[in-house]
Amino acid sequence: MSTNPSASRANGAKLELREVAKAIAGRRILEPLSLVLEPGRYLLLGPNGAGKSTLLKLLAGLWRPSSGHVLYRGRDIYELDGDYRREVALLTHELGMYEELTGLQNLVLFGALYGLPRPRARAQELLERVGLRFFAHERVRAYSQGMKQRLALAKALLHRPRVLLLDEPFAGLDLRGAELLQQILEEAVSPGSLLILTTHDPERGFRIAERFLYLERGVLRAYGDRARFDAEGIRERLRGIRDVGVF
Amino acid sequence: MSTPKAISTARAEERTQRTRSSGAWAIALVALLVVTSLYMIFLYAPRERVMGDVQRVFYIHLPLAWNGLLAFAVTFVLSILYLKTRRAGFDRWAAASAEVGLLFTTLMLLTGSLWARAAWGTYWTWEPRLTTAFLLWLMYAFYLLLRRYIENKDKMRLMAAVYGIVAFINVPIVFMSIRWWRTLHPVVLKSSGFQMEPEMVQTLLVALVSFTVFYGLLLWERARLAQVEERVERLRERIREV
Amino acid sequence: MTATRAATKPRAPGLLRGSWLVLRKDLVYELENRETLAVLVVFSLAVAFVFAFAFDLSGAEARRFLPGLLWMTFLFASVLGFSKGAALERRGAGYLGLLLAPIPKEAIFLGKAGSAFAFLVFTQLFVTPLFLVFFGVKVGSGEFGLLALIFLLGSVGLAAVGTLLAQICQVARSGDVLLSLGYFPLVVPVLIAATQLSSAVLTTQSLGEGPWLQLLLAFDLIYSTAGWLLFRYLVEE
Amino acid sequence: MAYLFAAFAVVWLAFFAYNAYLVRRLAKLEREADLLRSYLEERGS
Repeated sequence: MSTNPSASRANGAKLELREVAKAIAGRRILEPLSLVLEPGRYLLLGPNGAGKSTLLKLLAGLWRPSSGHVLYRGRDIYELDGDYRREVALLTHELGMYEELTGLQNLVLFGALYGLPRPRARAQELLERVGLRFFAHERVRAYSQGMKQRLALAKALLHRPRVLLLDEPFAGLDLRGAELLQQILEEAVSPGSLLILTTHDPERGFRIAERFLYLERGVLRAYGDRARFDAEGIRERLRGIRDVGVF
Repeated sequence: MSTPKAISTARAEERTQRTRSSGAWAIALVALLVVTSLYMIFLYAPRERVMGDVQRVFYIHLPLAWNGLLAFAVTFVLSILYLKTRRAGFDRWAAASAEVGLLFTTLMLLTGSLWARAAWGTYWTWEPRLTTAFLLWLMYAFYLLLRRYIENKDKMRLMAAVYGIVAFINVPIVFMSIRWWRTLHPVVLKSSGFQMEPEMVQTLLVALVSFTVFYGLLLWERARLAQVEERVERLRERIREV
Repeated sequence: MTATRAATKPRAPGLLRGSWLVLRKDLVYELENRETLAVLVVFSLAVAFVFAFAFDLSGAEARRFLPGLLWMTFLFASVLGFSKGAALERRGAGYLGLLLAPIPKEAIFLGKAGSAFAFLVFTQLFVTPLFLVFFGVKVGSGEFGLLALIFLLGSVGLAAVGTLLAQICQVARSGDVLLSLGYFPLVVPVLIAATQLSSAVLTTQSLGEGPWLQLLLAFDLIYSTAGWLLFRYLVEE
Repeated sequence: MAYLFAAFAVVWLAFFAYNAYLVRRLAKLEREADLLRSYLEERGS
């Protein structure tokens, strides 16, 4: 009834945070945050320990907020449960797959878990796309870091998610890998879907994203478009911190 | 400048005073109960005809057993409440109750064993109640051990709550299975075959009440200790952040 | 119409399909790597060897002691199986993938318990004939059927408790040690009921008297339900 | 009679020891809490 394409914008992947806060073992990682994320592409920036990964895990429904709610199209994601999780993908530095299985086996397994009608064909298609076709039958344990990263990306795209959350997708990728990632994201992100990625490299990030969110110590300090980013001088604030950072 | 500090010192003093005065009340109550129950156990209750004076161990043994079980039941209920509400207070009291319950169970095993030596001539027998108590002891020792071995406090509370529930569910199953196991074998020893006279029942009731009060006091103290522990932890955390 | 919609948004797997996928994953994994099975086989052989030396049994005596020895072996082997199963999810953070997938959390419990059950049954299939041969005990086909029933019922209870407890212990330091500490007191009823039933079968060719079968069934039911209801708290962050 | 005496002694000693342990730890922690608090207040002012 509401699946016709012209309404896709209005019916897009909209996420809403209502006073969402997270504390882990008594430590406050994210202060209460209210925010509406319309369909589009966002860059999540901030120094190490600002709460970026935590925010992504909360949005993915992997971590439960200590207080507040995350709404997807106006409904609590914990109420939607599986119906939400099959719309979302999260890419983190953890593989989230089985190292002793082959790349193909992993993708077929997760394809089935996401209820794809023909998981094998889809898995092969994606392996081809991320350039792992010749490594499909090799165990993931033997993959290099960059290959694991690409496999994780393939897994994230398997079920054509409408909410795509990427935590440091460029880390560990070489130049070619980064270009490929950028290309794939261009195609994968359909209108009406929502993409959020964190990175330490705003230049590269802005080639994909059009808006940004800036977190510091669990508080959203600034958000807006590219012009706003330049005006706020966030690049300078990040640069000072980046040098001490891990990357 | 110095006002906040003065206020906080005053508050601390007030707190210690309140603790001290309620502590004095508690000590008076405990003393009263101890004296009364000792009087009743040793002088008021008549000498048991078959077993003799050793039977008097029963007046502390049974309350210990009863309160051990009560303590674990409290842990069970609080664990469920913790899972429902995620309030750290429930978890704190659940853990406190398990620790006090473990102490009671330990003492129950010791007194039971001494009684067994006097009455049956052996320190240990695989009698259903003793065996159940022994398994109970193992389970709750594990509960406390588990809490120390998980770093992440939130995780630790969740895991402990689930185990607190699972362990208590197991109590009736273990008891029934061991009872059936033993009764299907030839019965060698028969316990508690003596007649209860009215004075004995009264003594037992007083002892039961006294031990339940002790349980409550120890529980309260233990939970308070845990609360202060957490407070110190938080303060340290704040200092680290500064 | 419906076809195109089904193609664009596939239905997420339900409880049964989800559990089956998790279970099948463990089986495929095992076929590829044969980690757990290898451990179980070597362990059982070593235990059989030790028992044969420690208890020099034969004839009626062997019949009397065999159930206890068998169940002790199953118990220890199952602990190995559970910690292997938990370790498999830890490496590469496979759990993360399962938690993100749109399957019910209960399906993860059922799947993991199912695979633990499968490994237990395999161990029993391997160990029982071995012990029968080593201790020179002959079993008729009627007895065999009854033993199989007991073993299956016992394994359900062990798998449910073990899966729950392995999940609890895997977030702890030295979780494997803790697992065995917490596991044995909990499964005492299974141990008692199953050995009683097995002895009855070996000595009287029947399930004997006493409420043991009911106890085993009740245990299975209670712990499957408990695992079902509590597991989602264990995987939550 | 000796067993009776032993049983009572064990129980009361254990209660007493546990209680003493709790009280001592509580006092120590309260002192530490006050110390940390005053340190924080000095830093804050």
